[in-house]
Amino acid sequence: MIENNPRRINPRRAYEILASGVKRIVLGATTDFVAHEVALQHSTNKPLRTPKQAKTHILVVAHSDRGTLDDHAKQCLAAAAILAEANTAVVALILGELHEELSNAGADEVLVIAELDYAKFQPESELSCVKAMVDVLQPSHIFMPDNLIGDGDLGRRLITSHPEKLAATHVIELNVDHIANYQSGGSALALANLPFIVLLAPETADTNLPFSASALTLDQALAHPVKDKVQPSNYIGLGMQTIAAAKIALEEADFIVSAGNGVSNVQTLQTLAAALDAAVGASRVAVDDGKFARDKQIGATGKTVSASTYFAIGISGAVQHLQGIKDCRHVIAINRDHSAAIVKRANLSLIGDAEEIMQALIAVITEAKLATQEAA
Amino acid sequence: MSIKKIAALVSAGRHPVSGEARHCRNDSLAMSIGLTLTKKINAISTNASITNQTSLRVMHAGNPDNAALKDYLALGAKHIDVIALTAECNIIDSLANELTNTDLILTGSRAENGQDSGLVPYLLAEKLGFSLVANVLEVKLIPEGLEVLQFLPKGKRRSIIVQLPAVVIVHPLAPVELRHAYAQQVMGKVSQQQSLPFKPVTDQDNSLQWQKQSTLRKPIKLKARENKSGHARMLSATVSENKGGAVVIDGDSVEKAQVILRYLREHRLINF
Amino acid sequence: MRYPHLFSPLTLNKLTLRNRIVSTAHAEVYAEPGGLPGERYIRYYEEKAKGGLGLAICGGSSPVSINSPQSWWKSVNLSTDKIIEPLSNLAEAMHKHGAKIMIQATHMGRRSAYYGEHWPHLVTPSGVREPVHRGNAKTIEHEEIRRIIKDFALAAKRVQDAGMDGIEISAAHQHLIDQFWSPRSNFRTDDFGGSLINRMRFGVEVLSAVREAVGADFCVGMRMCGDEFHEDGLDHETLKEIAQYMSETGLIDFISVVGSGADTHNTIANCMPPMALPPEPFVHLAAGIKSVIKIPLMHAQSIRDATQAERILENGWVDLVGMTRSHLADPHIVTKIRDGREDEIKQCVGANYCIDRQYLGQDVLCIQNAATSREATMPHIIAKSSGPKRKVVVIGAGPAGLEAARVAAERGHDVVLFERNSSVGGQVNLASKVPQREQMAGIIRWFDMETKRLGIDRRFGIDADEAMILAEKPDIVVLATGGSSHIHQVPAWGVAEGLAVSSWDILSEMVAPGKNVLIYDSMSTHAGFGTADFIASRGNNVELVTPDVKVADDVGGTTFPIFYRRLYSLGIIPTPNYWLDRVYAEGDKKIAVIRNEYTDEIEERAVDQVVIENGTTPNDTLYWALKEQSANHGQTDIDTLFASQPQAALSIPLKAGEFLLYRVGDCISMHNIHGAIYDSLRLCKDF
Amino acid sequence: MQMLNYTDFNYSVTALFWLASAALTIGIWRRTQLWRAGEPAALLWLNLLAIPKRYFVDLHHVVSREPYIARTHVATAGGAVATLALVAVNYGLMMYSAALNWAILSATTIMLGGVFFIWLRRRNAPARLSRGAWSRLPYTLAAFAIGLIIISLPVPIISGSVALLALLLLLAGSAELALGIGLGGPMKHAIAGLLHLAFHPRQERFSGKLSTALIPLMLENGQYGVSKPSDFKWNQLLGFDACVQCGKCEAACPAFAAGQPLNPKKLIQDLVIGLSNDEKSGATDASFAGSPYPGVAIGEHSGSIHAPIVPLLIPDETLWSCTTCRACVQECPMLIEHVDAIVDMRRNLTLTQGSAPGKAPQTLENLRQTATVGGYDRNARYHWAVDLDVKTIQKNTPVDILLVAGEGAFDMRYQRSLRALVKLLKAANLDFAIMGALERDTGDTARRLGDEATFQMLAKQNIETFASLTFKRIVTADPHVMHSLKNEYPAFGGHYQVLHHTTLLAELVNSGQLNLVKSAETRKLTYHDPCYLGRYNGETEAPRTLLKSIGLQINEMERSGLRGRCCGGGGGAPLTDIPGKQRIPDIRIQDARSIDAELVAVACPQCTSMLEGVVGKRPDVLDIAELLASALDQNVEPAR
Repeated sequence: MIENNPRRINPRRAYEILASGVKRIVLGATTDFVAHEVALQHSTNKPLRTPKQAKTHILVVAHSDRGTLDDHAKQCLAAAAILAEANTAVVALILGELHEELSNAGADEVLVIAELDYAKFQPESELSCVKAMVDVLQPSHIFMPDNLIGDGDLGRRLITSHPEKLAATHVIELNVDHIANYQSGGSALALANLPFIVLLAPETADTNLPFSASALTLDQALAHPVKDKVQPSNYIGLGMQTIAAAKIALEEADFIVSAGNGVSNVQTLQTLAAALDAAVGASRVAVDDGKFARDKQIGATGKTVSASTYFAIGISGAVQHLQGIKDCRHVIAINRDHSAAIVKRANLSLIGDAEEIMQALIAVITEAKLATQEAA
Repeated sequence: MSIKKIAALVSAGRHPVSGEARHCRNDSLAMSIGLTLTKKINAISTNASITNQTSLRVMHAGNPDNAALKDYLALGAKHIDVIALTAECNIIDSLANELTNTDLILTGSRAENGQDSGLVPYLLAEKLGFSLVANVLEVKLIPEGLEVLQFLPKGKRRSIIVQLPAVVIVHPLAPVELRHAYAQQVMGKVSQQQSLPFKPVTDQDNSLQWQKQSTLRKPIKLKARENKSGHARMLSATVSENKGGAVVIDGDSVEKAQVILRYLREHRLINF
Repeated sequence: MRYPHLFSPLTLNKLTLRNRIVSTAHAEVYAEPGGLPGERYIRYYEEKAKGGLGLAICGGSSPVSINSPQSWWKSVNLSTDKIIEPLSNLAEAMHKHGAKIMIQATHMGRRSAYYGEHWPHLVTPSGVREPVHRGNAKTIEHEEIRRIIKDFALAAKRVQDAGMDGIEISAAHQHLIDQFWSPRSNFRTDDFGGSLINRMRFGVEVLSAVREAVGADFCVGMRMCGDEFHEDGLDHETLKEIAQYMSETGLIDFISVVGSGADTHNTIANCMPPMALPPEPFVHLAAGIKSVIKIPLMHAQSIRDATQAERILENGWVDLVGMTRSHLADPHIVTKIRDGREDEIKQCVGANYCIDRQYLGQDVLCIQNAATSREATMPHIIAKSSGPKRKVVVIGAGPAGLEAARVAAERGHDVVLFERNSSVGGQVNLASKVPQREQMAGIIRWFDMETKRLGIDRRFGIDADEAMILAEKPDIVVLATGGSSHIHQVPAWGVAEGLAVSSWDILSEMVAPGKNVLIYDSMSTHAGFGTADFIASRGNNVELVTPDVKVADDVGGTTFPIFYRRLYSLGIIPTPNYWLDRVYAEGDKKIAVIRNEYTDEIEERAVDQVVIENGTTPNDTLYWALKEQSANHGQTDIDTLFASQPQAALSIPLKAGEFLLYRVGDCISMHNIHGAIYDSLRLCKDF
Repeated sequence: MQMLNYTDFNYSVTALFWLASAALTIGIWRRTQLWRAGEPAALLWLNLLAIPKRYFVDLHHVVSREPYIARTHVATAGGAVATLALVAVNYGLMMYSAALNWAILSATTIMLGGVFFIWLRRRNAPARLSRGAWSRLPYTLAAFAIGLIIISLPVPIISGSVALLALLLLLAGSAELALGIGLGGPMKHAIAGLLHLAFHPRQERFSGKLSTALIPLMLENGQYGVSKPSDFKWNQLLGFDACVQCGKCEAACPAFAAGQPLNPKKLIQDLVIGLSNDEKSGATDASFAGSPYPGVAIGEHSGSIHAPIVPLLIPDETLWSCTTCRACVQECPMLIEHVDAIVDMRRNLTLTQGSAPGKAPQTLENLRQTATVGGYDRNARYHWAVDLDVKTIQKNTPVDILLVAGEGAFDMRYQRSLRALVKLLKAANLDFAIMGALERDTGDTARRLGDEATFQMLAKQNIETFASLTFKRIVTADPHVMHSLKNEYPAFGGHYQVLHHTTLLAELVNSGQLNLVKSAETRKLTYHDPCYLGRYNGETEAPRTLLKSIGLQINEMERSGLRGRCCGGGGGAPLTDIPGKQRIPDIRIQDARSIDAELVAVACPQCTSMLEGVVGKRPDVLDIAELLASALDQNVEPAR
C-alpha cells in the first residue's frame, strides 16, 4: 500500500493541435495538461462546384411553397447539378417567393420571380416568363418537377410551346445517357435519350450533394418584367381554400400532431390538433398502449409521412419512428428529456411537460387567431 | 353563357393486374362530368327545341373494336365516335379537325396506353387555340365562362374561371360516381368517323424514340458520385443522429408556446 | 390481401419458395463433435419451418476444407462424407413443413484461429494477418488453390446428395473468396491478383467447379459484401462490378448481400446491426447491387417487422428478406404475420445476445426467448395443462415474473401478478434509459401485451406482503422479486454518507448527473457503460473505472464496438485495471481513491459525483417469510429442473392452505435477462 | 215478430249461397285479371289436379313446424271447406236434408273450434303477425260458423229474430269468404294460395328436389329483370297474393333482426299493393298493419302495376339488405319465393342503372376485369399451395378431383382452412389437382347483386375452361362456388358433379380412406350451417358426421340445420353494406355465446370471415377441415 502519498491525477493527457487540425500527444512532455472541451464537430465545408466560366446552362424551373422549395423541386436541382458538366451552370428559376439558400441544393444561379406564386393561377404569365428565360439562356436542358402545384401544368404548356424540342414527362429515372418512365398504363418501362425538357417524377435524384454551389442571384430583368407583357388573360383565379385536416389521409397531411407515451391526456392533444387544423398521428408505443388506432402509427413499422410540419409530442424518437418522418420538413418536438433522439432530429425542441406546453400553446393559438380575426 | 357542343375524349385503358382492356377511369370521370353538365344545361333551357339542345360528343381515337369502348357505353355514352388512327396520321390533327367548333373538351389526366404523357390535351388546346385548365374536380357553367374547382395537394383547392372554348383535364379524385349498366352498353353505339386525309407527319425526329421493356423494375435514383472515406460511408449508414435545431429548456410553458408560434409564423406554416 | 409481396412465391432456378422470408446463414454453434448437425440443430431449424418461413440457409461459414478449422465454434463440417446423413435428416425435417433448406459453404482462409483441431497453417492470398480472429496465415499456393476448389465441388455434391435444396457460397465477411477480391488482403502478382478480373478468378473457378458438380438445376447462391467501409477495401461501386460479373457468368441463381466488412472489431459490429443502428441500415447497398444484376437478391440486417419487410420488397430493393434474428426471437413469426397475429410476435430488439455469445464460441441463445434452440425440452407454444387448474401468484413483473405469469397462464392456470411499480418491466426499464438502447423496452412491450392478452390479473403499485399473498389462497407462489443495486457491499464507498450514488439512481433519474463524474463499474456489463453514456451524452465529463482488463469487457463482440464508438466520441475516459477503495469529501468535491490491480499503486480523482455499478443483491425478504410455510420449503429440485422434468412436488396433492414456493431470476442471485426468462420457462412449463 | 217460414228460410240460405258464389266467381276473375298483367309464364292446367297433394304434403310440411297453428288451420280450413261443400250440396242444390244439416253442424262446430283458437292466439299475438284486416278474421269466420250452426240446428226453434240474426251472421261471414277474395281481403289467400300451389314458378319444389338456382335472364332478348310489378311473371304475382302475412319470414330474416331496412313480409305486401292498383288509385302502404321496414316510416310509399317499384314503392336499401339466405323462403307456409323477387328487382337496378351501392360497383368491375372479386392477379390464387406439393391441373392429364378454391384463396385466414383441406386430401391419398391460374370466379356474387351479364360472361368462360379439362368430380370448400357450379351452371350447359369438402370428407371417413383420431379439442363446440350449404344444397349432415367422427360433441345453436341463421355474408350484402342497428354476424355470435360455445365450427369462407370479424371477446372460429386436420392420424403415413 502506498496510500500515504497518493497521486491525484487528471486522466486526460496533454496534447497540442497541429496546423493540420490533428491532435498530437508528446510522450515525455512535461507541459501542464491543456484543459479542453470535447470537440465533436468539425467544419463540413463542401467543395464548390460552380463553374467559373459557364459555357452552357441547365435550367431548373419550379414553384416555391411558402418561401421554400419542396423535396421534389430540390431533387430536380440536384439532378441538374449531378448531370451538369464542369462548364455547365445550373440556373434555378423559382416562381414564387424564396426565403432559403439554394447553394447546398446545387443551384449556381438563382432567379426568383416572387409574383408568380403558385397560390395564384396565372399560366400565361408563367409561360411567357419561362420562355423569355429560355430565349436568353439557351439552356441545354430544362428540368421541372412533374407535380400538381403548377410545375407539371407549366411544364406541359412549355413543351407544347416548343414543338420543335424533344421532351418527356413522368420521368422516373435519369442519368447522363438516358431517361426512363412507365408507359402503357404502367405495364412497360420505356427508355430514351435525355431530351430538352424533362418533367421529373418525385424521388429521381438524391438531394444529398457532396458539393455546394454559389447560388448567385440573377438580375430580375433577365426573365422580362412579366406583369406588363401579358395580354388579357383567359383565366381568373378565385383563390385557394383548404380542406379540414381530419378529412385527408395521414400520408397526405401537411401538418401532423403526433403523440408518444409522454402524452398523458389524449384529449388535449386532439384539441391542439384541431386548433392547428392538423392530422393526428402516434408513435408505436402510444398505439400499443391503446391510445390510438393502429392506422395512426407513424414510423418504419407504420406509415411514412411527409408533412411540412411534424409536431412530435412526448415522442422519444426511436430510430424506427425517425425513419417514418424523414420526409417531414419542419419537426417540432416537445419532450421532457433534452437528450432524447427526437431533439437531435427536430428543428425546434421545447423541453418540459407536454401537457403544460400543449395547454399553453392552445391558449396562445386561440389568442393569436382572435387577434388575426380582429385585424381582418 | 351559352354552350352548344361539349366533347369528352376517351381512351382505351388496361387493368394493371390482368391486362384486360377496360375504360380508362380518368377519362370516364371526364365523360361523366360531361354527361351531367349536358343534362343540367338542357334542363335549364326548357324552351330549347330538341334540335337546339346541347350535346355531349364522346370521341375515341383508335380501334372501334376495342373492348374498352363497351365500358364507356355502359357508363352512359349513348354514342362513341371513333377516329381510326393509321400510322401516317397525327392524332392531334385528327382530333383538332373533328373538334374545331366545340365549346368545351373534357378529358382525363393520363391515359393507360401508349406514352401516357398527359400531353394530348395540351397539344390539342394549343392546336385549337383553346384555354386549358388541369386537375379539375368540378365544373360549373356561369355567365363569365366556366368555373372550375382545381385540385391541389395537401388538402388545398382552388376555383378558377376559364374562358370558353376550353380544354378541361379532370383530376382522378373528381367526386363522380360511375355507374356501369349493361343495358346502356347494349343500347349504345360505336361508329367510325370518315377518316379525313391527313398529311403524313414529316418531322419524325420531333418525338423521342422510346424503347419499351416489358420487364418492369424499380427506377434507380440518380446519386452524385462521392469520394467519401470508408469510415464516412459507414457512418452515413449507421448513424441516424442529426445535429438538431434550436433547443429551448428555460422559461415557462407560455414562453415556450410563444416560441413555437413564432417558429410556425416565421416559416409560414400557419396563417394566423 | 395483406402483405402481397411478402407472401408471393419466388422461384430460384427450379426451386419455388412459398414466401419471401428467409433465415439467412448464421453460425449456430450447435453442431455435434465432428461438425455434424444433431437433434438440437435439426429441431432448431425445424421450428422455423413449422413457423412458416420460406427458406432457411443453415450453417453459416461451414468450411469445405480441413485447413479451415470449425470446431472452436461448433460449425458444420462440409469436408467429410459423414455430413450427408445428418444433412438429409435436416432436409427431411424441413420439407415436412413445406420449407426449403440450403447451407452455406465456405473456406475461411485467414479468418480463423490456427490453434485447434489439426493446427493448420491458415491460407490467404498474400499472407496478411486477420486482426479480429488473430488469424496468422501463409500465402496460398496454386496447389492449395486447386485443392480448395475441388473441396468446394465435393462439398456441394455432398449437400446435393443429402437432398438439400441448394448451397450458398460465401464471399462475404472476408472469407477466402473475398480475401481474393479485396485489395486489402490480396497483393498477388500472379493470375489471382492485380486486376479485378484476376482477383475474381478464384471465386469464378470455385463457382464453376460447384456448378459442374451439382449440375444446372441445383440452386447455387453467393453471399457477398455491399461495401467493406475500409479505405483500402472494396467499395460499393467495385462490389457492384463484381456482382454484375458474377451474375453474368450464369453460375449462380441468387446473390445475398451483407453491408459492411468484418475484419476489424468496429466493422464486424455492423454485420448483425445492433439496436443502436437505424433499421435496415444497409439496404441501400443491397438495392445498389440489385440494380446491376438480373437474378434475385436476398438481404438481411435489421429487417425485423412485417410492415418493414413488405415495404422493402414493395420498393423493389430486394427480392428476399432475411429475418434471421427475428426468427431466433420468434420462430413462428411468419405464421403470426400470415394469421394476422402480428401483436403476438416476439420481435427482435437487436440486443445481440445471440451473436455476442457466438463470438465467445458459446451456443447462440436469444435474450428474450429461452425456448430457441432448446426445442427438444422447451416449448415455443405452451400447451394447456391437462392437470388441475391452479392458482398461481407471481410477485414481481420483471422479465422473470412476466415469463412465469405468461407461461402459467398459457398452461390454463389462474394467475395473479403483483408488481410494486406502476408498470411492468423491472430492471429492463432502467436498461432502456441508456442512449441508443431504448429498444430494450421492446422485450417488455411483448410481455406486457401478452400478459394483457392472456387476461392475467395484474396488480400494479402493490408491494405484496405475506398476508396479501396468502389471502389469494395460492397453490403456487413464484417469487420474481428481482434484486437491488448492490452498492453497500463496500462501506468505504460512502454510499450511506451520500458520497456515492448508484447507476440505478442515475438511470432512474432520481439523481441528476454531475458535471465531472467518476463511474466505478465492477461488472463490465451494459449497465456500467450505459450509465457512463447516459451522463456523458448530457454534456458531462466522465471517467469510467473498472478492475477488468478493459471497460465494458463483458458485453460481447458486436456491442463493445458500439460502446467504444460512443466512448471515444463523447470523450469518456476509460480507466481499466483499477479498484475503487473509498470515497471521501473535500470541500465540494468528492475524492475517489482508486488502486491499480497490478501495482497496488493508489491514485485519486477529484470529481463532483461518484457513481457505482456493482450488480444486484437479491430481494429475498418475502422468500424467508414464506419459506417455512410452503409445502416444498421453497426448494426447487435442480435435478429435475436441469433435466427439464416437472418438479416432483407438483404431482403431490396439496392440503387445504398449502402452497408451493419457487424463486426465479435475480431474487436468487444475479443473472441476465435470458437467465431470468429461462428460470421461469423451465419451471413453469410443467405447472 | 212473425214466425219465419222454415222453407223460406232455407230458400234465403240458398239465395245467399248462390249470391256469394257469384261474388266469389267475379272476385276470382277480377283477381286473375290482376295477375295476368304480369309477364307470361307457362300455364299448366293439369297442375290443378296436383293441388291436394301439394297442399297436404308440401305446404303442410312447412305449416306443421308450428303444431298449434297447423292444428288450428286444419280445424278452421278443414271445417270451412267441409262446411262449404255441404252447404253447396244441401242448400245450393236445395236438398235441405236434415242429415246433411247434421253434417254441416259438425263441420261448422269443428271450424268454430279452430276459430276459437285463432281468436285465443290473436289476443296475445307475436309481433310478426299482421293486424288490420287479419284481426277481424276470427270474428267474421266465427259469425259465419255461428250463423250456420244456428241454421243447421235440428230443432226448429228459430224465432224470426234469431233467424234474422243467423242470416246476418252468415251474410257477414260469407262477405269475408266471398267478397274478401275479390277485394283483396285476408281470405284471398285461400284461392291464391291454392292456385299458387298449382302454378308455382319453381315446380321442382313439389317433386322433393331443392330448387334454389336463380332463373337465367335472356339478356339477348332485352330481359333486364323487374322494374315495375307488371314485369314479374304472372305466377310470381299470384304467389305474392298468396301471402297470409304470418310473418314467419320476418321472424327468420337476419337483415330484419339486424335492424336493416328489410322485412320480407312487407316486401311481398308492397308488391301486392303494386299488383292490385293502377296509376289512378294512388294506393300507399298506409293500410299495412305489420312491422315496417326497420327505420322506414309507413305511409310514404305507393305503387301501381306499371309504375317503377324502386324507389316509389320499395326503397332500394331494402333490396340491398338481403343476404339471399333463403330463410324467408324456407319458413314461408305459402311457399312464396322472396329471394327470386328481390334478385329480379336487383337485376333491373344493376343492369339498367348500375346503381348497386357501397363496394358493389367496384367488385363488379373487378369481376369483369380480373375475374376475381378483389381485383387480384389470378396467378396468385394458389400461392398458398406452393409448399404443399399439389398438382395443378394440366390440359391433357386427367385427375379424379378438381379442387376449386374460390375467392377465399386470396384471404390469408381462409388459406389456413384450404391448407388443412389439402392435407386431408393427401392423407386420404386422393388423385386431385388445383385449377391454378385457369380458375375464374364463378360469378356468384355478381349474380346475387343482379349483374346477370357479368355472371353469364364468367359462367361461359368457366364452362369453356372446364370443358378443356378432364376430371371426375369438383370439390370446393366454398358453398357459394358449389351452388353456382352445381345448381346454376347447368342452365348454361355446364353439368358437373360438385361436392362440398365436408361431403367428400364424410365419404372418405365412412369408407375408412381417411384415418382420424380423437380430437384433442376440449372447448365447447357448436356448428354454424352455411346457408348455401344447408338451405341451398340440403347438406347439414356431413359436417356433423365429421365432427362426431373425431369425438366432438356438437351443441346446437337456437337456429341450425336447414333453419340456420345467416352469418350476413351472402348475396353481396357485405359489399352493399346497408347500415342497420347491429351487424348480422354479431347476432349469430350472440347465438353461440348464449349456449356458452367457445368454438364455432364453420364450413364456408364467407362465414369464417364474417364471424371472425366480430369484435370483442368471441368464440374462436375454425373450419371443419382445420379441426379434422388436427385429428389426422400421424401414425398412418400418407402414401406419396
